[in-house]
Amino acid sequence: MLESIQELITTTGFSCLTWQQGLMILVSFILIYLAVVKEYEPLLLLPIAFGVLLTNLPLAGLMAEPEEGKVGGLIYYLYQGVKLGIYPPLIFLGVGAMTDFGPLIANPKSILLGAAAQLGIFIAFLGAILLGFDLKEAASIGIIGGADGPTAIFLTSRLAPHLLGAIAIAAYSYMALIPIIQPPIMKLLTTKKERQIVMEQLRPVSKTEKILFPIIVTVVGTLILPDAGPLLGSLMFGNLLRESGVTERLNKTAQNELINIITIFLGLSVGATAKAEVFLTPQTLGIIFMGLFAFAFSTVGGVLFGKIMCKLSGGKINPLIGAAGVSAVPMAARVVQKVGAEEKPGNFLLMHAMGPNVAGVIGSAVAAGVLLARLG
Amino acid sequence: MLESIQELITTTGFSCLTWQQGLMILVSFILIYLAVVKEYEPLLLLPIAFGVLLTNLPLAGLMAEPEEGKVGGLIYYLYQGVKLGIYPPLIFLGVGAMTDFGPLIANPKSILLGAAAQLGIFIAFLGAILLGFDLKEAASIGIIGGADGPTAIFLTSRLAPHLLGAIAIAAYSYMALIPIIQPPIMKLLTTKKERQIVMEQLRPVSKTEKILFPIIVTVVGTLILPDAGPLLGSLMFGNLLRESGVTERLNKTAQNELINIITIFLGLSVGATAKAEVFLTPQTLGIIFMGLFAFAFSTVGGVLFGKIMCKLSGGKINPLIGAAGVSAVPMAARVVQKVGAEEKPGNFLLMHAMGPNVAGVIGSAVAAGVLLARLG
Amino acid sequence: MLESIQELITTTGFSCLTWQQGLMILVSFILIYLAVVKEYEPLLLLPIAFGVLLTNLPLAGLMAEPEEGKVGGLIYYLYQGVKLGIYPPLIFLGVGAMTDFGPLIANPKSILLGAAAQLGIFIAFLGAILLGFDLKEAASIGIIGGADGPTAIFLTSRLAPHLLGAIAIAAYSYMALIPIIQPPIMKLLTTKKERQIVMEQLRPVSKTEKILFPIIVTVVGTLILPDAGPLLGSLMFGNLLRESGVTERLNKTAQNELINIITIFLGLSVGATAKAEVFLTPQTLGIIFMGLFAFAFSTVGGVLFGKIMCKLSGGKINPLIGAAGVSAVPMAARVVQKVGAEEKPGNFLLMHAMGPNVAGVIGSAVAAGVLLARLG
Amino acid sequence: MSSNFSTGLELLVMGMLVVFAVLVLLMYIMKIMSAIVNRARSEANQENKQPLQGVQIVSTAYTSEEELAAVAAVMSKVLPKKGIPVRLNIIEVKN
Amino acid sequence: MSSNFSTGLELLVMGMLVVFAVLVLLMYIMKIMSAIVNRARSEANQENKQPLQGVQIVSTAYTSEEELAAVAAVMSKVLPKKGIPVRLNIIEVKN
Amino acid sequence: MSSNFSTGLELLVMGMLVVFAVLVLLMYIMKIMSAIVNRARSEANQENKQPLQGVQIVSTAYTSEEELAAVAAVMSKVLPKKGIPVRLNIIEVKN
Ligand code: NA
Ligand code: NA
Ligand code: NA
Repeated sequence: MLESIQELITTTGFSCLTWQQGLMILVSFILIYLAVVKEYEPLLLLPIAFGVLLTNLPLAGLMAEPEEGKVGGLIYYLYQGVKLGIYPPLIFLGVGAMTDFGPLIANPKSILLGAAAQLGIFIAFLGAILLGFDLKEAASIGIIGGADGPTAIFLTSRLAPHLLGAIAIAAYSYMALIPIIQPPIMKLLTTKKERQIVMEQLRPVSKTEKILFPIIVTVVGTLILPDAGPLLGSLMFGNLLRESGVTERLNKTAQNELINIITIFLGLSVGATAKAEVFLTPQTLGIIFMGLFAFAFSTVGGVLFGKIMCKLSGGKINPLIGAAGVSAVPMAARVVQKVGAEEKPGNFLLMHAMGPNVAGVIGSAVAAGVLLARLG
Repeated sequence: MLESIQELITTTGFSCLTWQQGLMILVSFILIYLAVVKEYEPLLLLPIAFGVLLTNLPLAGLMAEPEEGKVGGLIYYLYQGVKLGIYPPLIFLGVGAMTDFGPLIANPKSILLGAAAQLGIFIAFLGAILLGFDLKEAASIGIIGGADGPTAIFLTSRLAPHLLGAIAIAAYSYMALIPIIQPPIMKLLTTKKERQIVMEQLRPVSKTEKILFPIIVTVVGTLILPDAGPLLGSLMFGNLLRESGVTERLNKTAQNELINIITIFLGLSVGATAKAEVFLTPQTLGIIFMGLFAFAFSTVGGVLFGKIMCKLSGGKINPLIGAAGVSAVPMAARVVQKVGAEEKPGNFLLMHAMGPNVAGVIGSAVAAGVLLARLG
Repeated sequence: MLESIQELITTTGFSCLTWQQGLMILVSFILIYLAVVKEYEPLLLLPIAFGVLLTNLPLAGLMAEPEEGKVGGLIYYLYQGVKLGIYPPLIFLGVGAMTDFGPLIANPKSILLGAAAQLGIFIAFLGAILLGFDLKEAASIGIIGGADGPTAIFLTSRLAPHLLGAIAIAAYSYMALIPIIQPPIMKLLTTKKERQIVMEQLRPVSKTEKILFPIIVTVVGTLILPDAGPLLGSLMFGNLLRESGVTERLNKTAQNELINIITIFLGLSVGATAKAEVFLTPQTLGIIFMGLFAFAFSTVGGVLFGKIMCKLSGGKINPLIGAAGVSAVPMAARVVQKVGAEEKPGNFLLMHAMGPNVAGVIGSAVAAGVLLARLG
Repeated sequence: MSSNFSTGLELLVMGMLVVFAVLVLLMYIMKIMSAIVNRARSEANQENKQPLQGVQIVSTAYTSEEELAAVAAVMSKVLPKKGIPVRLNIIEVKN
Repeated sequence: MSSNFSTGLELLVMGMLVVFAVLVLLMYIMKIMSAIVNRARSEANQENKQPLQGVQIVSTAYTSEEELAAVAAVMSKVLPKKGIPVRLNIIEVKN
Repeated sequence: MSSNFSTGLELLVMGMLVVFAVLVLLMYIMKIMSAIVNRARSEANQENKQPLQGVQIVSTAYTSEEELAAVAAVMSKVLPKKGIPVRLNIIEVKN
């Protein structure tokens, strides 16, 4: 009896809690705080944070691999959807169903801003190499600059799954911090006059164009860069479900229940990869640092290209909208709107920023495809 | 650097696009057109079409099998639900939850029309054998005549998975073409007088009968033909969730989110089986031809048996309702209503056609069971 | 031809229906009756009953394991989610999202009643050992006294999967019978005066407390008893999604579509484990008997501890609320309300009973953790 | 192929026979079931529960609720009003 | 079986002990947590946020919204109206 | 690492080139597509279908409907009313 109690005590989690695990539990509390109180992308950060918590409670075995005669843990099974690359495209399916590419179709040039704002990906990739990360790790870190959670998780799960937790946390945190990260850079690189530019109203976009758009992007994007296929294809399929007008049932489910279920599974299991032993390393600091770096340079890329387009268009394009090219839909576009309206009250840049904003999603998927093609 | 670009170019999809793949991409465009513009069963045909598109974009690897150290493609994993026979019964679960068998219970004789209208399955089976298909392939082709997508996919996934794409496309396309295929046959085989028969109003059906019905069908059907169990059982379970009145939550989910999610997965992955090398064969032409044949003969079977029942009942039964026995719920019943109302405005055959219509679903599942039992 | 018919007849289910299977089909009818007409926990009992029916229809093979070159049955695949311990935590995720722990937070002492009402688990465990069950089986039987379906299924799937059907049926049936089982015990163990005690109104609970609660329970519970982690963690994660206020999308999906889909899969596949050969044994009678025993002793434990708390509090606590500690949320709390209001009309015990009631869910998960830790 | 053809022919006959056998059997069981249920009901309460009257149409797969509502509205004008509640599960009729 | 019985007896005692241990610990931590939270709140803003008052009942699994609405309607008459907003998460009471 | 660095540099240049190449190509194809579609439309029916006018904003991920509705209400006052129906898919603007 006493032995039995003693045995039970030695099998409590307390008795074998390492300080590293204790620290990770604190980290999970901070993440929960950021998600719940600061509302940092809570839909993903809260499940991620809870995954971090659960995986660092010793002996609970929620991430345990199955062994001879013993089944694995719940989150281990949920994690298979990340490992096999299933969840991110399904999230993208829902994102596609939620996204209106109309502003991009109305102003095709704005797609270039979505290209330029991928700069941070490659700059941070180089930076991470300099910090000593290997190529695959560096690519996964760089993709944080794509400001696109599913893309970052997809690429990292293929190239450097041991960094998943840190990269996902960095990606979603910085996305939430866009309103703090971007404005100083935007103001630094533009003149007051540029920021006050009022843009022409966008032309209306017909239903036919909206239906053709996802098909074209799928075909062209995947033909040029096959590795971008899973992300682009699912994003565009979701969008086709939305725009076709004949599959409302599927559209509704894709952008609601399906994406919600997958989000819960994805968040929990991505968080659960952040075990103390892999998370509490200097690498994580490097990731957090380079992630910020990536976001900053993506913004720089977008705004500078915005200035070029401003010049070439004879001052018709407000360079601020380049900042929205990082994607982080629709947060970055809102930031553009806010910064623009501060300079010139009543200047409604939001719809013009949505073009680069949604283009940024495509741009990041293409950039991920390039990295996968070379390093995958 | 230049090498690197060169390497990238050789790994673009363009550089290794075969003309067959190009043709398949065109086929996918046609299917998208049929789904979106012509509204041919868009809920399934659009996902199927997109699956055809994605699978024929070279190197994208969405259907790639996992290899040593490399995960498979997204649609490869989604396809497992087809391969393992999971999706079609789950679709049937939702269909059962959406179907009111009341008109069949009110008029049990109409179930015979649902039997007669399976004629096309077996005629086309024979025809496909004559065209040189082997028995399993021929059975899968014949089942197109059941006018039931999930049944066709279920049987084909067990007997001839390499034909899945072509058979699913044929099945859903012809289902959409029912308003064109059936009326001439219906008019050819019936006299004007027969088509003008007005039928007695159906008796009301009690809740108890509706609850007992799915249980009876499951037990009797599966006891006689165990191979029909998965389809009949899940169809009837869905119907029991509907009629029991005590599981509204489950009923609602079965006929909405669950069926929608599975439809997306099923459509995409069935479409993705239609790779150029298996689709662009003379076999596909044979399938398309025999599929039409099957639909036509199922209609013939139903209408002719309707004429017999008309005679035996002393002219109380309008033989047109036999055409609804092919299932294709509720399209075929609508066609009956329309043809009937053309001959005699105000003749409301719809509810009488629903009996054979829903019976046709049961009939096809039983026919599939027979084929599975002999050839599976 | 004749041979062929003969062959088909020998492969009908009728021809090889054993009397045991016939009996099980009758059992499934009784369960359907209880679910639909008597409304015994129909959301789970109806799928379970249909699973029992399908698995006992001979040759339908819905639970067939995959063999060389032959895929398994539908329910075999659905069952993997039970076998791998995936479904019960996901159900708990939804239950957590549906549960308001406010009454427990307002009155923390009531958590002790949720501890005391686990008595039946361990008493029935001992009883089952006396009846000759081995330790793992006995533990699975005892857990019926936890009055918590997912907990019972989770533990049984790990310790004694061959008893799943019987234990799940017993657990859900007795849960539905709570209004019949508990009142006599409650009245026997309490005086009229005790039953008439009116309790003070509960204090309001702030949002912050509600958000901190699931985090605390997860950390403390899992640190002490790691084996309780999967159940407690998912229950509390669901509750955090609910209370955080920033993840409404996920909360809604967890407590609706996700739990509904999993309920269908879980019910069907748990029912399908009840094959004639494993169900029609004396063991099942033992399970049914000991299950009742477990429920009764859990009630006894709760009520007796309620009496102790009544004494210690100077008569401020109505001992009836101890009966709600068995969980079976919210049925047991309703029974308390009803019995209390019979003795003293207008006495509103419901909210006071909810504290022990939801505590009982935590208590059962902890008890399951103890059993898993020692016997798993 | 000739052996395949004879198998096909055999399955054509046998398949249709089995399909009819199962469905005829179902028909009779349905009739028996309805007879029992309705006798039990009419015995138990002859005027207690008013059964839903009249049109029993099917509301089926993939039909939008708006369409249903629209058709229901039309139907309610077409049907004889006897003051008895009529439950309509409508299939919309496309042209 | 006699060895099983002694294990069972042991687990009966130890199991109940552990269950109580965990839940007693939770009880104290809950109390501490509530004390901290409420002190912090009352310090921070003494009349700023009006907490939801009174009845804190649980709306639980598998309950139809109509039932909830119905009971809520009844409850709203029963409860003392002090002009303070009362949030009701009701459990319907079955007879 | 020096070899890694040169690979990184190469990928930086090449990656940006490819991203631009793909997106520039998309831009031109989009322009061609829109030109064809709009010419076809204007030829086919010059006043038949009135296209949705004006503001084309995106309603995006994870946005509550209430927020949308609120912003839409505000927007409808801001926009020029030309008697033409305007469809608004709004992004709410946070401060
Ligand atoms: Na981006
Ligand atoms: Na059919
Ligand atoms: Na319990």
